[in-house]
Amino acid sequence: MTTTPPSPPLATLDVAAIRRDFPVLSQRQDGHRLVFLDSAASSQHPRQVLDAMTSFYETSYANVHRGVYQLAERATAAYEGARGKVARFIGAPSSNEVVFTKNATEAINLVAGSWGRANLGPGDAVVLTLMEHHANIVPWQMLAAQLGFEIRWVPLTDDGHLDLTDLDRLLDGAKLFAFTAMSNVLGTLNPVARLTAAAHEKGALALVDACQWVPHLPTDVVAMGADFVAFSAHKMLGPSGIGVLWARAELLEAMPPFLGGGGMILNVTTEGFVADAPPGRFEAGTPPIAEAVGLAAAVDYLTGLGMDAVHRHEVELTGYALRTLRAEVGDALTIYGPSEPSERGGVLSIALEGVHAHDISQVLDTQAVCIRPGHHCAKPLMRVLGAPATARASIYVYNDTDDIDALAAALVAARDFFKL
Amino acid sequence: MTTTPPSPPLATLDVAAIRRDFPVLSQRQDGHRLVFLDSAASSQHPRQVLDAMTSFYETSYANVHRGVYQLAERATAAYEGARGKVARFIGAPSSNEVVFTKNATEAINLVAGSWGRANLGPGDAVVLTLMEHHANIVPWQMLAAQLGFEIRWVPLTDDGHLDLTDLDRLLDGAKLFAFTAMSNVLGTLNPVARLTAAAHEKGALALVDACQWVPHLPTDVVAMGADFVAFSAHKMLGPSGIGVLWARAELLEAMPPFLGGGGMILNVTTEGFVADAPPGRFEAGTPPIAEAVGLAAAVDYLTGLGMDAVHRHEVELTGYALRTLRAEVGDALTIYGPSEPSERGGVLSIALEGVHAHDISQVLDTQAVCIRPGHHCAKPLMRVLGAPATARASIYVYNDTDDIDALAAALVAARDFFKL
Amino acid sequence: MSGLEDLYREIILDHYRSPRNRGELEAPPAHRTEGFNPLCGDEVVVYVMVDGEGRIADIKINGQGCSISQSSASMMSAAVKGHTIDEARALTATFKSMMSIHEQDIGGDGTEAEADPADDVTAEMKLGDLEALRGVVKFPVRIKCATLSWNTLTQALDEVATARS
Amino acid sequence: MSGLEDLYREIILDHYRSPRNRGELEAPPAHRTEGFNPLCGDEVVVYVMVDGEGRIADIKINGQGCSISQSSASMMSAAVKGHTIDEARALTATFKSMMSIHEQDIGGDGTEAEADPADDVTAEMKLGDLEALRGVVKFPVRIKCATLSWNTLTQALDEVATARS
Ligand SMILES: Cc1ncc(COP(=O)(O)O)c(C=O)c1O
Ligand SMILES: Cc1ncc(COP(=O)(O)O)c(C=O)c1O
Repeated sequence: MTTTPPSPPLATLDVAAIRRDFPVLSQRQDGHRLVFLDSAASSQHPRQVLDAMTSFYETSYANVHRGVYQLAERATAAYEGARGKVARFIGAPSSNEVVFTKNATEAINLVAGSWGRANLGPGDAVVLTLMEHHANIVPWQMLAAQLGFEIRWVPLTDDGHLDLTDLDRLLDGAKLFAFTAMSNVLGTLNPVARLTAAAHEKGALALVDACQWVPHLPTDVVAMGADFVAFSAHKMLGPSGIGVLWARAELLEAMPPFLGGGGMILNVTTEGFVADAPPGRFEAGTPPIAEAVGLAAAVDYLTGLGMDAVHRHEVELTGYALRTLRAEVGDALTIYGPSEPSERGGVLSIALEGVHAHDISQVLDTQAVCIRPGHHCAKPLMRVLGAPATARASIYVYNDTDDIDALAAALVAARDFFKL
Repeated sequence: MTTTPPSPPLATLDVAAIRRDFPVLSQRQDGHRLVFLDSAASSQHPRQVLDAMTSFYETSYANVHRGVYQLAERATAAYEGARGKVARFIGAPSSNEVVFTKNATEAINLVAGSWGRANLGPGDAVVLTLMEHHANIVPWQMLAAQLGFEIRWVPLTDDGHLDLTDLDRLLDGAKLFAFTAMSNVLGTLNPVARLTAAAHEKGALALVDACQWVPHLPTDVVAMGADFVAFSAHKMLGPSGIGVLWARAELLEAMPPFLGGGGMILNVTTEGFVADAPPGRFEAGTPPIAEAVGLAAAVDYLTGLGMDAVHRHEVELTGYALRTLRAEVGDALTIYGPSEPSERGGVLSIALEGVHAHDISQVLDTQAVCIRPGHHCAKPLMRVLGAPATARASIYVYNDTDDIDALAAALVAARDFFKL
Repeated sequence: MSGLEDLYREIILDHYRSPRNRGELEAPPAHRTEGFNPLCGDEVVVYVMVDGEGRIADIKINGQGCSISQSSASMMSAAVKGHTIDEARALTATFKSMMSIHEQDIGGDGTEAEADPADDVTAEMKLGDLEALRGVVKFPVRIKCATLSWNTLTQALDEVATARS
Repeated sequence: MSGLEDLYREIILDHYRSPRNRGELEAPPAHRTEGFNPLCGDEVVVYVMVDGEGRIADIKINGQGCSISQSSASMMSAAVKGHTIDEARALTATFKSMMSIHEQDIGGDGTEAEADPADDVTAEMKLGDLEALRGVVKFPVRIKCATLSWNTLTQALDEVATARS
């Protein structure tokens, strides 16, 4: 009954067109179409990203920041331009809040080694969850062993959500709440803004491991209410070798350097050094220059698709996968994590009764179905699940229902091969 | 008078053929041939390196170590194959002694943060030289501020060599001697084996910053007598985003982890973690996978040229440059460092009386001559030289006498522009 | 399915479904050692009871893992039980040689150099059923699965030797 | 040489060769502040003597740097000497606006949006000779050279203000 014209239909992904952008997907393996379902470990690369890096190397490569000549100027502009692009992509108020690291793991270690070493000590607590990736566990354990603070763990509910019943008590006296925005094993999407608010209420800072979020959903670090956000380029169509730490400007400004070397100083004498302002302060040595260019191209590519559309595509395909696998593979199948597709990202951790994840994956490989078996760098979570390993299929922009059908067929074949 | 056939003439570089491998060098800038003389900051890339990375991304990319499917197997084999190639290139007894880092700076920080934090304390000393790059200064200053050990400095002679007169006294009671194999400002080649032996005699370990050595001379870490060796891919025709730490196996095995995360553990529980063996222990998170492939291709390329031939080419071209610049530019010119070409690598730090390095570089850019002005991340050395900045021209496999002639002509133009 | 039969021989699946010497021993007097495959999360626990003459009087295997790691552990336990530590070490060497044939071949001409490794040492111990695991070398990622229990046994025997000396 | 004349105007080279207000002031009573350009190693030392009425009674510049940083410092010293702190700050804002025109343009359509920034504040202070530095914006790397002394002056004035309050 409205007189405004109907809004255009929601954009969805044209997966067939997307697939043509990914050279790796045109391969056949033993006659099979390559079914790549391991993007949660690392995603593939569109031609646009590869071309951006190659053409950068062929026309504009030089070390950044210190050169006057035109190649060096172009390289610096490309590198800093990438910083600006990433900042806009995640809703960062300023590109000076974006620090390039080698991966998300270094980003979290940076927070631990710089902010943590300066602010944590005996009597303090850092709160983690039982669904964290080792990248958001081990740095805190290493530091706790040195500084003597306590680590507390938010438990899980049976259906793979965080159990927030005791959150306020766990946060009492904590200085940091570090949690993943989305589980890389269960797919669970956590209520990020609610968790950061709970941390702030107790005077703690909030670190969000957004490795599985930024590639898949629209990201706004301000709306998240985060103090620190970490993610990697290689899970969002970008190259290996570069990750991102975003942090609020005031925090970065107060933090001591993490690694020392060229590019992070104002002055060095035999007596000592004066550190530069952020983000340079945290980028010691020659940074991942071409990798930043590749990441910027990946950001452009994803922006072109629209992160809303990406998310919608994944929710739909996840729903299709949940239905198809249950129908095809039958009772031998367990899928961990929330059963409602809208509560989860496109990560399906699977168990097939009597067949180990490693063996599932081996059989699937003969059908060119690429999934990942193992603990997915989340051993505390595996212990909660009571599974030494799961077989994880994870989807992204280039996956379609054919991929899911191939997965289902391969799982059936695996079940039958092991004569269950 | 010998009856054996004459040995073949010493292989030298076919620079014209090499230049055709480097797409960036075919560019023209404002009608000028691009004269790239900034390889000491970062070198350019042959097609072979770019192709290796692109084709890896297009056919074999996946995260390493944790996958069973064929892409992941190929990726792991390529990554570990790169480790083996690098090990052979530097004469490492085992590829397990090669740790991939994000750059040389991280490699040195790794030694400081792992070995240093575990072994240094009040009363200890670390010996550096006054020609170190900030990458081999600031990590030690940061750690000294935390742990309270002393830093001592090996001084320089007037002609830009290390002054070893008091070395034994400086090494007394030291636990580490960390020095550069070649100065990135003066070009001075240091007597590495003699320095490591001096360190060992006093019970100190020896860390060699080989950033300017590995790309330019044959390297044998065992003959060097080094305990730790650090260098970066991006100065040896390889990509940005990857560096190398080599260390003796026994040292690595005794060292605690540096960064924590996935890929460096045997087990993680809520109580703590068990670290994996080297080199995995020191490679937390997704490593620079495609970058390792690019580095391997760079190693192949350099091996194809022959590192002896590379060195000979650079000594010859450096000699030509010293003669030409002195003859063409005249008395206004100062070239820092050893005057004997065989005592130096292809790095020429220049001063032109009355013209600041920044202005030199700006004028040279109008002639498409790319050199770097500044302190070259060696401010303590600049203080010794009494120069706030130098204009540094550095040569590599793709440079020839035409490049040197263009440099000389551009310097004359700069001198004249500023009417000296 | 292509190549899978090479990997999953019937005897392997049999040991996987019906593992021998599965369980625990009281430790002490037995010795308990844990092993991890950091890549896939497999865990193996080896319990060995070594008698006064240096003989593996009893052995039990616990933990969780894939068919390759479980069957390898099961076959290993059957093969070394009742044998001396030295014999167990010799068998371990033979087995690991078989597993690393592939690694030696990498970069080679592709032919499998099946020279019998360490004939002398292994005279008394034969691989027997363990030969079935030879197919694993064509699947490099799985070699670590097959060798996990052997590495853990080696560590256990080292620890026993240290404790006694 | 192409474009170089835009950068190296005669007046710039004149200030470079004959810098005004070069030297030191005794500190205290003057205030001394150091600035670094981490990229190229340029160092500038600004000495300011602020009188009771908030006027920059004297200013001296020391340090080492390229023609752009040295001439900018020299012109700056001449422009602010005898003026109030507020006037100096206003001039700094005007100068930095001129320098950042280029940054605003990055990613834009390339036309230089030369809207006069902050007309009101700068009514009393004119850039004058400093206009000669406008060409620097075409050489983005050099902008930091041109602004080094200004940032250092700002820091010095901030420190003076803090010390007095
Ligand atoms: C002698 C020396 N050491 C260390 C470095 C630091 O290398 P990177 O920036 O790749 O970490 C460099 C190069 O910048 C160098 O020349
Ligand atoms: C949730 C989560 N956190 C952290 C990481 C670590 O990322 P990276 O290996 O790129 O450092 C990953 C991916 O492996 C992840 O999924």
